[in-house]
Amino acid sequence: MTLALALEQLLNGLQLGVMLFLMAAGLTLIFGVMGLINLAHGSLYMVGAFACATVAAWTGSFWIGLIASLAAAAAAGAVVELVVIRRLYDRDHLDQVLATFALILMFSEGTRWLFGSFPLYLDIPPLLQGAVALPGGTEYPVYRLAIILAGAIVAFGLYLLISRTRLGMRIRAGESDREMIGALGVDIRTLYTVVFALGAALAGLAGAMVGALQSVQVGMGEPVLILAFVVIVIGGIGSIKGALLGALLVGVTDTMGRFLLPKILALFVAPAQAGMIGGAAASMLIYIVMAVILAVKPRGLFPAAHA
Amino acid sequence: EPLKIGMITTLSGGGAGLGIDTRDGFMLAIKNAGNKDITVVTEDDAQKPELAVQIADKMIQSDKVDILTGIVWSNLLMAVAPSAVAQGKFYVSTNAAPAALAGANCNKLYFNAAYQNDNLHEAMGEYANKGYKKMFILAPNYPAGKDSLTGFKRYYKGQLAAEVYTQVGQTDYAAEIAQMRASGADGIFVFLPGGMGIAFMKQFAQSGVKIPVMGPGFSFSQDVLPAIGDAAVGAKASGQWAPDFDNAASKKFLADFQKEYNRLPSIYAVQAYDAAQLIVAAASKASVKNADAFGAELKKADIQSPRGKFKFNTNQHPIQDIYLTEVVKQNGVITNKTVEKIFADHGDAYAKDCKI
Amino acid sequence: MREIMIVTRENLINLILAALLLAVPFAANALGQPFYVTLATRIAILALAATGLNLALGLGGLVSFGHAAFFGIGGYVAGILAAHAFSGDPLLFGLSGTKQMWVIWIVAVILSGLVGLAIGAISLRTSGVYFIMITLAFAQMVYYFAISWPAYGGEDGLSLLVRNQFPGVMTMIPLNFFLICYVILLLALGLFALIRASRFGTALQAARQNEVRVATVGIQPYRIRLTGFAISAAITGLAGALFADLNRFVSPSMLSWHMSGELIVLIILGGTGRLFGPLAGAALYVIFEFALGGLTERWQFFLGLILLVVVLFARGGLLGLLAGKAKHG
Amino acid sequence: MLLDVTKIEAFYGASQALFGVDLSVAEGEAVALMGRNGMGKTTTIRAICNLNPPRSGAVKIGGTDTKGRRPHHVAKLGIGLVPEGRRCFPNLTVHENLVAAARPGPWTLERVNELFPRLEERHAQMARSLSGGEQQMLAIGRALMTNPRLLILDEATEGLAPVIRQDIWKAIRRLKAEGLSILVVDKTLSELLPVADRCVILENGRSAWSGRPADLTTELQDRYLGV
Amino acid sequence: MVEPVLQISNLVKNFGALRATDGVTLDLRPGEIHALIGPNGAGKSTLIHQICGTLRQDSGTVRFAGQDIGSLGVAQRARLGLGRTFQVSSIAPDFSGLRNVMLAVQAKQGSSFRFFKPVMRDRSLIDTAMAMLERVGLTARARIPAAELSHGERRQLEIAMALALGSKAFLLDEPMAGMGPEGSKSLTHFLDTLRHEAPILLVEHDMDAVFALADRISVLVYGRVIATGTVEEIRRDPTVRTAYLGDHA
Ligand SMILES: Nc1ncnc2c1ncn2[C@@H]1O[C@H](COP(=O)(O)OP(=O)(O)OP(=O)(O)O)[C@@H](O)[C@H]1O
Ligand SMILES: Nc1ncnc2c1ncn2[C@@H]1O[C@H](COP(=O)(O)OP(=O)(O)OP(=O)(O)O)[C@@H](O)[C@H]1O
Ligand SMILES: [Mg+2]
Ligand SMILES: [Mg+2]
Repeated sequence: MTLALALEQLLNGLQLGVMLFLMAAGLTLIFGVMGLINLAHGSLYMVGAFACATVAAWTGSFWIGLIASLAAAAAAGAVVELVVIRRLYDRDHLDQVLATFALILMFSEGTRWLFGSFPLYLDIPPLLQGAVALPGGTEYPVYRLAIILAGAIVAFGLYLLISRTRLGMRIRAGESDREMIGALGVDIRTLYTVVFALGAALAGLAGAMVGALQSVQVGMGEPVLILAFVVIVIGGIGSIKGALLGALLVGVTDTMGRFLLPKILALFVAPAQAGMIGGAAASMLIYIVMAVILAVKPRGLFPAAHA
Repeated sequence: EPLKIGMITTLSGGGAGLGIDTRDGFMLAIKNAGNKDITVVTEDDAQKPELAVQIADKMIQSDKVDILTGIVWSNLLMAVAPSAVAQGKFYVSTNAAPAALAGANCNKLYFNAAYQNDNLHEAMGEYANKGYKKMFILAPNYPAGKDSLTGFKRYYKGQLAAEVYTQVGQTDYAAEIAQMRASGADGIFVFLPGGMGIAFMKQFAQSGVKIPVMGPGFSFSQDVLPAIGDAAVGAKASGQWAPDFDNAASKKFLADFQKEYNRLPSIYAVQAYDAAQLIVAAASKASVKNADAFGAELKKADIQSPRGKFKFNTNQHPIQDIYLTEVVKQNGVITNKTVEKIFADHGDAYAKDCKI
Repeated sequence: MREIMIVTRENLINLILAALLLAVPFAANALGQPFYVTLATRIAILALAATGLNLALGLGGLVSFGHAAFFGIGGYVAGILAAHAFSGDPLLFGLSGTKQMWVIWIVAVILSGLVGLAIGAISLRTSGVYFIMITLAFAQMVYYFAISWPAYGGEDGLSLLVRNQFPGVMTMIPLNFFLICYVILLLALGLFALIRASRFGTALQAARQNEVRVATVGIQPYRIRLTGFAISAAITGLAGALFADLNRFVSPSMLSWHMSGELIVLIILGGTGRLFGPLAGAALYVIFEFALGGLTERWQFFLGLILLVVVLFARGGLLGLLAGKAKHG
Repeated sequence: MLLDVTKIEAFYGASQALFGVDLSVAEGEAVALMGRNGMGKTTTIRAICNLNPPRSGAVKIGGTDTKGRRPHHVAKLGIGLVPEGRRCFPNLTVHENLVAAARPGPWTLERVNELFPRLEERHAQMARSLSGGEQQMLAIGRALMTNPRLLILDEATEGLAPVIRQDIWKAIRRLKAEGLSILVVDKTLSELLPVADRCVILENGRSAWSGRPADLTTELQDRYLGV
Repeated sequence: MVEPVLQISNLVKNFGALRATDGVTLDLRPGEIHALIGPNGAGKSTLIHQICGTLRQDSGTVRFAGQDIGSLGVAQRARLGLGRTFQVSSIAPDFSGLRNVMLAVQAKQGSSFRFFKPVMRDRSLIDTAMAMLERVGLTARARIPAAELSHGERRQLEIAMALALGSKAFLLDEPMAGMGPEGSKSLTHFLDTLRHEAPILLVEHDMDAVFALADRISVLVYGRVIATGTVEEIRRDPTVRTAYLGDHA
């Protein structure tokens, strides 16, 4: 194992972290800031990916597809908010769980109804194809660098939106007391529809961007959902900074675990055994990390000043 | 004499593509047979073992089916098949073929019309002996993944650069690809079914790493190829069938399937098609109520398989030829082209333990 | 128990539910449709598992998103003990496996209770959504462990081939096995009712409503919750053991987060914190799943639609709809 | 009339809380809404803001009927509410609480800070961790920042230190002097009566008495307010 | 001099840069009502929190009934006999008032790990709880869900719970808040009798009540006790007048 490889893996870990953040960004907004448990977040992610793949296939342009993913996910989000979510804000979390669980079923099956059962094709745009040489000599895929950039922009934009704008304040105010913010003259209903649509659009964007690197298929949102929740909770709910750092931590832990655990174990047992046990341990690793963090800091790494 | 078949397969959720090909291939053969006595009930297992068991119970207890078939996944098969045969029903597998049912725990009522799980991996191990000195092998960390690498190693004689097990359902392979680059391997064998394979191939193509990739046939089957796109071109795989097979049965199957469903069939469709052909053939000779006679007829495997030669081993798993295929782009369609035969009349390593 | 004896609308509905669950299998059996017995058994077992969760979630407000861990542990206890009994290999410390259900039940209850105690001890340091996620994390650990641990089948699971035994009962006969499950369900519901009305239950419910208040009267909410969580885990574990015997099969899917989610859904569907909520929810869910699955390949879509309608328009779940708001004395 | 409430009835679920309340506030007027605990003062205010829309009767603000309007519309008609129990946004800082719903007008951050210097000291602190009195000031400041035509104060001096209470009454008098219309609910009659131009007393959800403070005899006080 | 029931010395609590209590020393003697007054944000509630254990002090000691309780948890302190009410009422909203008080009774009996006997048939719980409710005048409203009680009634309920605990000292954080003149009057009367049961540390802004009830008054300003004395002493104290009382003296 060379230093260059270790560094590359570290970069991979950071990159995975940013990707996780991109996937979690919409959820941070909806869950962390609006206080709504939205299990259907993964479905919106899927909607974005499918919209992008379909439109990219029609038009031949990934970029138009990307815009379509934003539009489709935002529209889906707005409809969902208007029809379902709106009635759930002042219910307890359990009703939100059930309703959005129901939405997952409907979205998954609905998507299959529309698009069929086979994975769709979605490729990286020519502009971002291939790899570039990094200082140190290793090659690194351009597209992954683009994801890092996109993640950083989203993180920064969200941070500004939530903590620096009046819109952000109103959203947070609405989370703690919807009635009161309304009584002060803020149209919180419309505001929440907009925010939900925005969160959905972010999910859709992530679905499209990550979908081009992974696979666009029904059910693609579910693993994302769990990971995104893990990320947000580790970071501390409601904190954009926490979500970003949580994502990086998960990304690095996961990558380094996958990379190093088998190697370490190989010092003690046969390589095949080490591979299996190490692989098993690596898949549990982020959950172990999460449990440890929550056991020590019960409100995440960066407990936002929230009730 | 009436014969009732219960098909349990995955028709909803992420893995539905495979189940739909299975069902369609199967029903094509049933339709072609035109035997009014044969009825098929189909239900969706949603890829959940518990649901599969519930459906199996219903089919056995209420629908009173004689034969069960259709399950795609090993873990669902393990939930259904052992208890179905324990209740005296036939099970004819259209895909899943765990080692656990091929050796000492084989059963007279259990047939596998597809392969034994290890077969395609063994073939790639054999193929890799020609020209690859140092292989990097990778599979998900679950029984089928372990069987896969075990099968590969059973035939591969060269050196292993690394043997890596990834998380089931993993979608990002940057860390593994970096290791591949650094490992000095001259060939890569991956077993990553479904979405995992799509993600891996796309990311591998982006990485700039230029090591030949190979895998078992279903990693590059028609259900995933369109989604991988050009990134798959050039990959080598092993398979018992490819769309370009030059025999009458294959051509007829291909034409019929495309006419009926307006798409290219995958290997799952072929396997299910053959399973249905096997049942139809046996039903014309014996009554399913007479298990011994029906089983004997099934075992004769008197069918024209698109795969060409096909017969059953002592453990009622196939003996068949296995080919090397390559992913190519022909007229804008990405598909598999047959390159050469790797194994002729290949059985499996477990048959010797089976005492039927 | 007095609360249960009084004829209220809810108690009447409960009685009808219990009677229906008993009557349907007998009718199905008489009509030569043994599969419906199996379906009823499934309902009873899922209701039992959800009753366990209901104790933590409904009474204690502890939204565990990891109860699949206990369900699966119960299942694997049954699977592993039976497998060892079948193969004759000793299990631990020279102890052999067993095919006796009651031994399996005891082991399942104790083991899942102990694991519940351990998971709870750490998880209960957190609250709210953090609690939801940390319980999920533990369940995921168990899940991935089971998937990649080859000894007992890993992802492929473990087959029991034939049902375990119960003295004097032919368990392979569906109706017999149903009756076993039914009796256990009723016992668990009785236990739930007793606990809910007891001092412990009072403290547990009060801790849900106002943790600080419970502490300021001198009761440590942590201990109360931990005990409640462990009992809850034990009941769900017992259900897992029965589920393994129903399917004659265990696999990691019993441990997956979908399972945890499904248990929560059953409870909300029936009515959170209601004695018969889990049964009502399980019956509704299983029947929908079964009936829709037979009607259309798109059944998941319609199942989702129905769940959505229930949550939007039938507040308080099925029992809330039928019996009105819950009373807390 | 700036605010005109006629014969409103309101319910909590099935139970009726208001049985016909009449109330009006003219431009520049300060009206005291009084009554024992549980007589419906808060409910009346909630009905005016459409937080708890009346089932019958009418609420007009500046001539506009509020029927069917959502609370934020009503607020924009010129109502500034300081609710019972303060209800500051706990997860926002003092500063954010003030500006989140601010609307342009004579009341600015500077003026509010001048009115309550304590808020300026604590401007970056989360409202959750403010002391009770600080929260009360924040709630008043927050309502002023929306630049209302009618300020509604529901128990705005509850839980405050006597000096602060005096400050708040001073502030209320100042606001009144500046011409702001005020509807105020409070327990301390000694402070309330001098400020009010008119009093309305509720009993069991009905307007029971209305008139000038001077006419509120001790006998009436004893009967309706239990003093 | 009699031994104080509660003795606080040099209690300090920081919130970041803010020192909420700054070396508070205070005691509570048997039979007395010791009023704690001070401007908003002076640290009165923070002090109560530290005495009860809902906040942990940064330094200083809390002695109660002859033992150092500074490191005990909330529940342990409560069991030693610290009964409190909250500035914002704190009750179990779904339970009836009766069951709220029964919770306190069962805690007092030290028996929350009983799983089988239904509480609603447990006369030892019900009778004691009803007696407490009667003392605060809530008998008629005993079986109504606490959520539906009015503001004032909830305060009474909290006091009933503190009574049920058989508290050796009461810590009341603004019990008069939100009560009308009538309610304040009757509560004042009640507290006057309650002092014979156990001493009361009373945080209150209602000066009429404080002056009527208090044996001693301590004034907390910016986390420090600036004065302790009888009603008359405090009323006359010029610093207290400017810091807190204003014209209300
Ligand atoms: N959320 C509620 N649900 C049911 N009834 C309520 C609710 N809030 C208030 N009430 C009832 O409505 C009536 C009027 O209450 P309201 O709060 O308007 O009185 P108030 O005059 O403001 O009293 P206070 O001086 O105590 O603030 C009371 O009988 C009260 O019990
Ligand atoms: N958790 C906290 N974090 C930061 N500051 C806090 C916290 N809790 C209280 N404070 C601050 O400590 C000071 C004392 O607060 P406390 O609630 O004890 O005041 P109080 O004397 O009870 O006031 P009031 O009479 O208004 O209730 C206040 O300035 C408050 O803002
Ligand atoms: Mg009021
Ligand atoms: Mg205070």
